[in-house]
Amino acid sequence: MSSDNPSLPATPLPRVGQQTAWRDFLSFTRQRGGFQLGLAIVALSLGLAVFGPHIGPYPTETALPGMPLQPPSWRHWMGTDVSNMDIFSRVIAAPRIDLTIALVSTAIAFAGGVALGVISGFFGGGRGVPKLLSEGIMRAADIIQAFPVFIFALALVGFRGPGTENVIAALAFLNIPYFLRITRGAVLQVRERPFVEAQRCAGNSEWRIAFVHVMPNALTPPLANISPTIGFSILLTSGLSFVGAGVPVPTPEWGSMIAIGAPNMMTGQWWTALFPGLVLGIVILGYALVGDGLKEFLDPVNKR
Amino acid sequence: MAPILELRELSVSYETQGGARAVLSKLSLDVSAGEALGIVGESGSGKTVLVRSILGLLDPPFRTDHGTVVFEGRDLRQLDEQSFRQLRGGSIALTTPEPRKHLNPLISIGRQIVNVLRAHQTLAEQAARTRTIELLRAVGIPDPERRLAAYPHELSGGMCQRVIIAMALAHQTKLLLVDEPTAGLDVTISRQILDLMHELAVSHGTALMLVSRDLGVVAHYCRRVAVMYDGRIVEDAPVEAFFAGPAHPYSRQLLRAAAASRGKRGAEKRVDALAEPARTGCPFRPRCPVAVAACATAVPALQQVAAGRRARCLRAEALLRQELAA
Amino acid sequence: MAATLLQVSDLTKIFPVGGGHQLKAVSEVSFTIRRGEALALVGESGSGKTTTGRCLLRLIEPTAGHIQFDGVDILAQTQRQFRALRPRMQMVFQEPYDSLSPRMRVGRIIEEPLRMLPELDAAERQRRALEVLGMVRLGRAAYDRYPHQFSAGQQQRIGIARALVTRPDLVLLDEPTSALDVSVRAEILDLLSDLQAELGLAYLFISHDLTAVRRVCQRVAIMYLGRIVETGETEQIFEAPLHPYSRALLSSVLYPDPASRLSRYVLTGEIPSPIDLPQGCHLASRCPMVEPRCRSAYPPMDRFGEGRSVACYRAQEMRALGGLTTH
Amino acid sequence: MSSVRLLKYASRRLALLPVQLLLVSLIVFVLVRQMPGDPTFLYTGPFATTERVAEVRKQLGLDEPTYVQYVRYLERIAYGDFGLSMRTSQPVVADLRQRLPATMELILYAVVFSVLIGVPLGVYTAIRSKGALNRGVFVYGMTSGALPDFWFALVAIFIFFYKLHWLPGPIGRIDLLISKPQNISGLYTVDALLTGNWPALASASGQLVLPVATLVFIYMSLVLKNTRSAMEDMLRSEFVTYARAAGLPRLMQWRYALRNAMPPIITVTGILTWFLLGGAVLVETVFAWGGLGQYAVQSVVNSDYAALQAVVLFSAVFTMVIFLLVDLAYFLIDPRIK
Repeated sequence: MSSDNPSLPATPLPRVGQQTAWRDFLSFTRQRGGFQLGLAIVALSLGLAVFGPHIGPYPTETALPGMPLQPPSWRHWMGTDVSNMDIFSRVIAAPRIDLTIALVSTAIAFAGGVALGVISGFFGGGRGVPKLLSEGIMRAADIIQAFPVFIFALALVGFRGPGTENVIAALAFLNIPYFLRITRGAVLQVRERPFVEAQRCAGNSEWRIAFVHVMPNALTPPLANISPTIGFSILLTSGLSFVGAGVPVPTPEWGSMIAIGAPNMMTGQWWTALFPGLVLGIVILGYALVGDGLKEFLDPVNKR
Repeated sequence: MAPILELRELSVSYETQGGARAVLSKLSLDVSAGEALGIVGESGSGKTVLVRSILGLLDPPFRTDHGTVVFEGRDLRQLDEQSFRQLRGGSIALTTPEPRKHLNPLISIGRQIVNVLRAHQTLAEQAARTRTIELLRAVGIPDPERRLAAYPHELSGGMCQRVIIAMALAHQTKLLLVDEPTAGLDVTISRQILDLMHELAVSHGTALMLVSRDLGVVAHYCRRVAVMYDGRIVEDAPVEAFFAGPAHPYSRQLLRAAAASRGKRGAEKRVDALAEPARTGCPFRPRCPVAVAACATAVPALQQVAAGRRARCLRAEALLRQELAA
Repeated sequence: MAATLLQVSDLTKIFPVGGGHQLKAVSEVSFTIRRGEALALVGESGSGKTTTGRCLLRLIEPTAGHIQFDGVDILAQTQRQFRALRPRMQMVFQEPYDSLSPRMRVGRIIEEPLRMLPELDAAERQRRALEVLGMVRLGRAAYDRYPHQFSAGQQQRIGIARALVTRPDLVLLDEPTSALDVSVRAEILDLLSDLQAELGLAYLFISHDLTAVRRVCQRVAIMYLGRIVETGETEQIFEAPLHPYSRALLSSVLYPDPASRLSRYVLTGEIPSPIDLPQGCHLASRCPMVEPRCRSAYPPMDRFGEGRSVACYRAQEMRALGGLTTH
Repeated sequence: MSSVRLLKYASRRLALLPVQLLLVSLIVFVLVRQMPGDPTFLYTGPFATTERVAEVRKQLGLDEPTYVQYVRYLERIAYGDFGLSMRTSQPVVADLRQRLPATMELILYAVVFSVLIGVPLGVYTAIRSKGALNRGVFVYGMTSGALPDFWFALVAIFIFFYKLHWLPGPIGRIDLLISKPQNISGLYTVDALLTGNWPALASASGQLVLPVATLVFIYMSLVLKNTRSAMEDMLRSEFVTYARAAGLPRLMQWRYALRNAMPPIITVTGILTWFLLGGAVLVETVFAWGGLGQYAVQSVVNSDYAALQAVVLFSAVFTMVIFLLVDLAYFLIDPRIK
């Protein structure tokens, strides 16, 4: 075993139960500033999704009296937009819709992608109906991924009409092949490991082996990709809303706020689009950081 | 004969998050010119790290903390990168286990050998090609002219090992480090490879340092054997004397384990063969059937126990006497 | 003489490899295992020994042939019917860690095969699991732990415990020590020998490690490119093999004793590709004893004394070469 | 010898293309049928008589079974008939032909610069795994992936156009006062260069800077990160370690590693192009670029279904061609592929 690479003496350290896993996680987190930052951002974004629309100083969907396009001040921390709506209140209210879309669509994509990934990975190379199923799933995924993501999302929403449900459906649909591939890749590796054959010797049926024995061991990669996918979905939602194909105005949503502010950027009212985009970027960064951290934490190679 | 390689108190550690862990502990060893030395050890004994540290190939998290590696009078650890590079693949060469993984998969084997030749001497392309064909023929690859264009995936494991040997012996190699020569090869093929390696080494006057977990290989292809346990040499003896009766209890366990028949266990104390090395005292103590209280106090020194034999055990002489009596 | 437990006749497995080519991994392999007997299936890569083993447990469906287990033709059964026999035929795998479900506790891993015996209740399953843990010299404490908390040798013992929990008649040992270090390997081999004697188990021991085979098995079958070339009592074959391939293989073994010099018997070249093998003896291209008839038809298995068979036209002449050991 | 091998492989790979096209067209066909309500009303208006509706349905072929409609649809696209755009009242094909070069010019420059900067930077940071540049690249990699490209474009416009006046504003591909270069390839910079039309070249280049810089900044990290990790893997590989043990010079070790890192780098370049086709949609919108992306957006906003359908179909075909090229390049590099 030590033949190909100099390696450490294999010392199986005692690691019992959940408590140690939790302690491992804490000590891992303590050593990584980026991961901590990511967790903080994610927590904050989730908090705002729940409370954001209620804690802002001004209403989020109605114009205030007075001059529009006020620059940032003590009264309006991020200024006001062309309809004289308070940008700060709207920016912190936006996670409600953006995160709902991202979380729901990612959850659907995860469930669908993992299930299909297990089937296509485990039964690929077999025979009969399961093999056909597996092949069919893969071909379908190939074809869906032949379309550039944003264009396909745009088209889905374009044909079905704008609206939150349609954005969720589009994102879920687009992300299924992604989780499918990740899961399938992991399943293809796990299925070659001898414990699968051992389960056959133990009299398990193929479906039971696939979902009871193989799937739990193939979940790490798709789990680690949940967080970045949420970030990516937020990005896509804002992009769709930016061109008017996503969340309709005046619902506070980062992409549509940037769209509202876009013309003002060329005439010098920089705060209109800058702040929503900056917050959007920070939130996505947070989800990416959490994803990277989890990937590293869950990767057995990095353990010790 | 004067040694060409002298390791003195070589210490290598592995950096982990929980602090450094010793992989080699003050390891001292000589290899004489033209001799065949076998290094035996199990996983984690540090034998592969030993090979890599001689060639200066250890990257972080491995770190050489201490000691000297003197080759032909020069301390390799003080050598600049350029001179060391000339030495690698020149005077000191390496053969690896799982040869196919160690060849560049996207370049033809002819080109790879030519690259090695030209890294060490100024050689025109045509001359390098001619020399490559000679080398391939010398290592018994049939139809070498045609094989120049072959890629590693088109060759069997045995053929890839021959290519590696051809590269290793392309120059005036003084010392050939052979890492696990039989890993990943079938029985009949590995025997062919060992014969070839042995033959070439003898005809070139090359010293062999053969690292293996297989005691059979060492018994048949080496003159001297050094046993490693937990980063240390625990026994160093001529092959005949060693296999007739080892002086260290670990060597005795290894030998008994490798035998084709079970043998009698005798009245020996039952011990846990899987126990971890001890952190204080003699590291082998938890697995040792003949340990005494004194073994817990300090790591025993590697002492002369008979002519040309050293062992790191307080009870070595007692063991040897018993063995000789039996 | 004990009763026949397993009888394999003319077992053949062909894999299509595309382009109309065939890989005949196993061709017309026949052998028997008696109750309580350990038979070794020995060969180099491509010999078909692993495929043969997989076919016996129907992890791979053979192309042709018959397998009788305790009088039952198992190939005539559906996979569902065969499940009733599975508890009596179990398997130990090569990679100790990888053959255990990493996210299950040892107790659950060992009890998993007992799902096939629905008459056992939870308490009885646990009792059985603890019993086999004891047999493989792991304590009760192992029951609640995870596989990664054990060393490779201990993991392999867990694998053995799992194979024994259904109280099988036959255990297939697939290179059980190849991934282990020398001293651990000896532990496992000795444990396997002890268990065989205690429980009256029959083993099919698949291995390329010839010293391990010699240490454990009473009989040996040597395979080359999908065919059994020689079978017989272990010591007989190791002392004086009669097939040129067996002789070359066994004379390549390096015993850990510098004084043991075997008379070398060297074949030319390397093992050819197992795809589209020509008719005739598979060794013909490498054999120093080759004759024209070797290339036209595969030699039949001829009997040479009690339990000894060799598939070589010139086995008689091989006998004249005498034993392998020279002093 | 090797060209025969390539031809064989290429023809086998090309044979897949029709099947893929068929499936893609099927998806688009299904997509179009996602439209809420009856498309007939788009043509008749909401207050048409029942007879009128039936007549239009018949004209549109909507009274026939679905599979017949699909076959009709295939026939039409086989003849390049994508219908009329309701917004421009032109045949969709003519619209596409007009707008395609704009998008291609944008993507071409973005790919070229991403590779020219990303690959060397990735290789360098893999070899030198410490230092300020490495930390900078790490931070860049994290942030660039998180920022929305359309927002980045707006901020860039604010800084370089509004504040600094260094670069022209978002008014399309060329200054309104400068005449377009003679149409040869459709790429303004190339055509201007070929015809020696220097004012057009200067203006077209200037207009390109911000959109291309935006795309490169946002999407180059894909190339950079993948190059670095592929290169790191290869530098750690057994064969590079062995090359070191055999005394090959550093440069040669790096060449061994880079050559083996090429397949993933080529793949990621393909993925980058695929991504850029999507990314260009938003950036084009910001810069009023007048390319395919902006056309797609306008089609969505104006419910111009014929146009939208054609863009989607084209983008998929474009992707398939890109990945076909990636496969061929892969094949040329790796002798192990049969």
